[in-house]
Amino acid sequence: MSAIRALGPFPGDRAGGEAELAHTCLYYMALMRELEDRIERKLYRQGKIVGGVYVGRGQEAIPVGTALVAGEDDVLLPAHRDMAAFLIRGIPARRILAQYMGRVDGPTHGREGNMHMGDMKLKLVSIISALAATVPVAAGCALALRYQGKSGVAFSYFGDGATSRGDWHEGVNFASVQKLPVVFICNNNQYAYSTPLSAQMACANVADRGPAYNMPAEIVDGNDVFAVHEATVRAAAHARAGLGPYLLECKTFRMTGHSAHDAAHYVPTGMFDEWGKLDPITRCEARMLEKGWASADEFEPLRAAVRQEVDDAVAWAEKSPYPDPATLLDDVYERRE
Amino acid sequence: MSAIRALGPFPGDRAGGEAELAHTCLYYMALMRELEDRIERKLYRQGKIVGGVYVGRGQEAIPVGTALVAGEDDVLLPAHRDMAAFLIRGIPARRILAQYMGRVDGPTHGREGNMHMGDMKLKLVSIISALAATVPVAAGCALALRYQGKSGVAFSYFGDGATSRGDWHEGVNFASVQKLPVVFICNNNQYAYSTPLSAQMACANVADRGPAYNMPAEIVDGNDVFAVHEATVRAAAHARAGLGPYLLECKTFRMTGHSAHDAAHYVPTGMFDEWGKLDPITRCEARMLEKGWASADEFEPLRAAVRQEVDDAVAWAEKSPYPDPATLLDDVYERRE
Amino acid sequence: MSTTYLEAIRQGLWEEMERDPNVFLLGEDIGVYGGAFKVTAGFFEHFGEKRVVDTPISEAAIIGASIGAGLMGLRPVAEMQFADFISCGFDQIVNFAAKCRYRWGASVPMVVRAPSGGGIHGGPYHSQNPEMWFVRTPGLKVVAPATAYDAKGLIKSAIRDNDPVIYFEHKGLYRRIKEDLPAGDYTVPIGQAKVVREGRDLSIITYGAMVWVALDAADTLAEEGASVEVVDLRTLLPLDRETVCASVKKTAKALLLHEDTRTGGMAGELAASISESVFEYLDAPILRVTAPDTPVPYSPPLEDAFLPNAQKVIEKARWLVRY
Amino acid sequence: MSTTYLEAIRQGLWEEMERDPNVFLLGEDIGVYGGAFKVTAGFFEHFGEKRVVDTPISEAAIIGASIGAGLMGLRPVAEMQFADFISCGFDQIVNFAAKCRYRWGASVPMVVRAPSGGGIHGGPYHSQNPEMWFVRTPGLKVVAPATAYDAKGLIKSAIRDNDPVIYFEHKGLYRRIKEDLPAGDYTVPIGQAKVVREGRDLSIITYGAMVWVALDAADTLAEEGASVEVVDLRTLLPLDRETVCASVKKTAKALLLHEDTRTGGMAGELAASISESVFEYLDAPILRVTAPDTPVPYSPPLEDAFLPNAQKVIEKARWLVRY
Ligand SMILES: Cc1ncc(C[n+]2csc(CCOP(=O)(O)OP(=O)(O)O)c2C)c(N)n1
Ligand SMILES: Cc1ncc(C[n+]2csc(CCOP(=O)(O)OP(=O)(O)O)c2C)c(N)n1
Ligand SMILES: [Mg+2]
Ligand SMILES: [Mg+2]
Repeated sequence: MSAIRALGPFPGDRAGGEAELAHTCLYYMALMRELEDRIERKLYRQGKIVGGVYVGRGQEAIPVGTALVAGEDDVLLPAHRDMAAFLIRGIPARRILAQYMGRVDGPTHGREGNMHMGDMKLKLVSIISALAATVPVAAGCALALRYQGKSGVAFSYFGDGATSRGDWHEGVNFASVQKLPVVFICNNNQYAYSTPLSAQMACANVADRGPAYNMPAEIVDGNDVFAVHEATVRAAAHARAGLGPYLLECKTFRMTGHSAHDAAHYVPTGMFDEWGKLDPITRCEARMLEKGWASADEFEPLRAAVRQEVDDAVAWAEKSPYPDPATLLDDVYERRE
Repeated sequence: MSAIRALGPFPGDRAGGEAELAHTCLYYMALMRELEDRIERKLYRQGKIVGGVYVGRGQEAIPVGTALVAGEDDVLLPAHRDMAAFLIRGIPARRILAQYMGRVDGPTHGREGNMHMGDMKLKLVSIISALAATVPVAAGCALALRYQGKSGVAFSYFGDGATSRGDWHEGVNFASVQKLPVVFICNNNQYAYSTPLSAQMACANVADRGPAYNMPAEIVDGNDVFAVHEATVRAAAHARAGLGPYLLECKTFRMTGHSAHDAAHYVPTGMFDEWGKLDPITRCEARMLEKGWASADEFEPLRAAVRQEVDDAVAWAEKSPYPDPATLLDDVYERRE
Repeated sequence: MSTTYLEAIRQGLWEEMERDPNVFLLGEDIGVYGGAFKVTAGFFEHFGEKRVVDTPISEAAIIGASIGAGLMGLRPVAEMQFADFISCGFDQIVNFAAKCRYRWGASVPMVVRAPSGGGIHGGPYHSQNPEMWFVRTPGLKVVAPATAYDAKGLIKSAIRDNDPVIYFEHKGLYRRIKEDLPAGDYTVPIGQAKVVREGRDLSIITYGAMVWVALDAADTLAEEGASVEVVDLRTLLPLDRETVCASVKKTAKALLLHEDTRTGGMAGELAASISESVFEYLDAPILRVTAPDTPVPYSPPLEDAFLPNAQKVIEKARWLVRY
Repeated sequence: MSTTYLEAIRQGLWEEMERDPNVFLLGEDIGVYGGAFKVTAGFFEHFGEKRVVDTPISEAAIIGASIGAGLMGLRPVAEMQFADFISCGFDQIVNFAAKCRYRWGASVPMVVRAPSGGGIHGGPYHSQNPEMWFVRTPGLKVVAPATAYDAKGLIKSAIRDNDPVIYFEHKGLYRRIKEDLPAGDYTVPIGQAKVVREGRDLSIITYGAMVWVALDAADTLAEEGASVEVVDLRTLLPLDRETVCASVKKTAKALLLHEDTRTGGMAGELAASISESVFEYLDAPILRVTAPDTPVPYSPPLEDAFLPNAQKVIEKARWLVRY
């Protein structure tokens, strides 16, 4: 097997054995890690990233384990620490980097920054900054899928903090009343910016909110990509069967500050160490060895290949020009001939 | 004991035996019924009410059983079928009628209509139309009470339908995270305008939403004023003790259309009959007889006195002039000398 | 057969639903009940629950779900029970729907119907004209028909448009105005104002229910010998500055009229457009007749004083004509 | 000792909290963390959790709770992490807070701090200037200081005001501008514009960060012999029409400048006020320099093209001066 397991936009539609899946998971987690490390620790510090930077370090298993389940009929609405969802869905690293650098070859041609990107051809809906705003939108996508007689499911991503927003409640309630095919995917990384869970919600788990919507809600080890993948398969099957939405609460930890300029002094010392031991990439590799899906000498070449991929992508993105200011006024409305 | 049990604004601060309480409950339920009947069935049809009319027929036990618990430090935020809360808090029927007729002697001097009235001297916050908007406001009132070192509680009223709104979720969540002294009072009358519960929420009870906020949630027979009162005492004590908010779901039924112009054709026949048998006033009287708190011959004089009170109030309100258009521009901002 | 404004909207919706299976409706009490104003009465029975979706009381979800459905290629038409409640789903409109195309090239065909306007003793929360929240938001289209003809033609155009459209329908016009409508399918283009009465001495620029007030005033003024032109904007965004400026160029005087409150109202945008483009042609100050800067009061004498009417228009118009 | 704009806000908040125990702060990450922009750094330590309340991510609850606390006699100051998210608590502001006094005589003293404005490469959701949503809503007060002096004086006035105040603080000014502030307590009255540079040939009316752009432009124009007056509105609602009109009366020419997008922007209201009140004094069209009608783009060349700057002002000003 080659070290690179990129699958193109709709991996969920393909079959593949356990070992193959594991390699694919590992590849995307490693790519997300490398890409975000490069952005946050290198390009940002070099002043090459134009705006803010938010990464999903330590949380890679969540976008990878979920997005790999999604097929062509499914719609993804990722949040701001779900970089792998964009990669898996088919936006290449080089174009993502161009976006971060404000270049014309970013998916939004410089109009938007960082992970604010989407492409309806890939059934990938762009995040907006207002947290949880995509939750009712996901319900609408799911409604459309059912309306169109498709078996697709909407994957709606958000963090623990976003569940405090009114839009979250309205969207989840609407989906549950209408029994819409939505998989709600919460990355519970225990912080929202500097705000710990206990100042965000009075219940212990986001999953404790399931009963309010008569919706199955499952707590998942968010640092175990296989657990996330399995739970997502289960959740998507439920939704696809017309049984209504399903909530996955993936427990994890944000192994960085909120953004590149936040040193996270408010996080009790020790938490980073403790969660560092649960790193999803290391755990994935360990499982692969244990199951005999890979041999130890395969990992370094993979890492090298991923580094190379990101090196190339950076070089490509840096060559991309800035957008022409003459395009400033385009596309506020549909162009009419 | 006199037939009329009006208590002035802060009944919750006073002691009083069971029998006295029962008489008070009965009086306010009868007064609310008579007043709203007059408004909806007479004055509205006579064209004397300027705008829309929404009544709480059949639901009287809820505002009565709750508001009688509230003392001077407590703040009430009634919803649109809680007429008795205004009466109990000290706004007389005649001024309420003046409000419905758009007269200058209404509490808002003609600026507002129907049950849109409040008075911070009475710790009574005006509803706004946007459903559930008062829920976060109630949390803010409760925060202020704690801030000021008072033992008061905020009584936050809403219907089943209002719980679908984002503001409801945000307000309840904020109150629960902050452990604020709020009693949330839901009149679950099973419809929101024409929308039955099943199209409003996927869970069976509003109380099923309690765990989402780690908040005790109790289902109460909303047509039994004594049950409502007892539960409110319990809930208020919980909140006052600093244990956080408490949800009372008072099951009841709206014995009218949504508003005076709605014939409620969408309600299955039989429901009105079925719930008519559970009329809170009849049940209160029956209990009073059973407990020996009243004799059968006391009720007709009470009803007559209430009718007289409303007759007088109507006459008074009809004499009240319309507001002077010259006042149109006043009070958008504080007047500065 | 004369058709009311309300019936015109109904017809437009019905015909579009017949024409295009992707068109569907969602909102509170629009299905079984037929809508608070009965605009969708009979739709549920005819088109079924798939295409007429009763929602919970969740304006943000109604609008958010419309965005999602629009992104997926459907053509949702969302009803706000009253325009006043659009503020409850505000972020979804101004930050999500309005910006999708510019930000990431995604089309969001959707219509939000917003029954607006006063004169029905609805008080502060059932009478507002909140169009300016949207007119100041690039990426949205905003229409406000005054006639049954335009109501039908614009709802059709709004549904066929590939950008999000806020459709303000004036509650006070629902059953008050009627006209004969053409038999077949027709549309009214978004973005085109209309000179609804020609004149030489003064242009009244207005929209929505105030068009009728302007026409009334023009009748009276005509008896006095003043020839008043009335421009009905019909679309507020994108604004047809050409038609407005052409009219002012011709008459040299402009009176701006709206039911919305004054400060930050549509009249400001019109005054700016006029004074930057056709200043040289102006023979008089640009005047405004609008509601004053207060919430909409409930009691009839207060609301009457609040609302613009023909008398208030006539007074300012006379002054302008004589100027 | 020179004080930055950010530090001036901080000082104003701090002094008001020392002065009045009813003043308290609430918002996301304002306590332990000290706020996204560190405006409230150190407050939690000094004033404690009672008076510096970290909230869940719930803008409607933050604003709603502020209303409740204000009704009860406290003086809440709510922070929006970015002005852009104020749309998430919109209904509470425009329908609840704004209308309490008029509707039922209740005072709602509260301040919503809204860090706004572009030029920081924040993209569409961290750069907006949403003041017009509020300027069109009677019952609100809206301020937008341009200087450190006004930032401090206006936050104090806003806190002491008995009506709800939306306080727009421009992120681009936070650390960019400084000045020496007077030692003692002072306030800047809400509702008063200020002529920040006197001139004879042209009035530039503006506010917020654009005041600095106008002053820059005026410097260059002075070298060319044109005498430009700059009016800083400071308060957008209630609008100080007197100062604006007096300036235009004097110079006979008006250039309206704002960072917000054009259509439905503040310039419209100003143009209407000027052309209805001092039309006879005008010697030239009223021109606008504003951002164009698009979302705020992210990439530097696009954002630079989007934002008004001295060059754009100078070009229009030259034309007006020569007119
Ligand atoms: C409505 C809204 N309020 C505030 C913010 C600012 N903000 C951006 S991310 C964030 C924290 C989000 O926490 P969570 O949902 O747990 O996601 P995480 O960042 O932890 O993955 C905040 C407060 C925002 N984007 N939207
Ligand atoms: C945000 C909002 N949307 C819609 C409405 C219109 N409306 C008024 S009352 C009502 C039904 C309310 O139902 P519920 O909360 O159950 O209270 P009930 O009338 O049954 O007592 C609706 C939809 C509103 N007032 N506010
Ligand atoms: Mg989080
Ligand atoms: Mg109900």
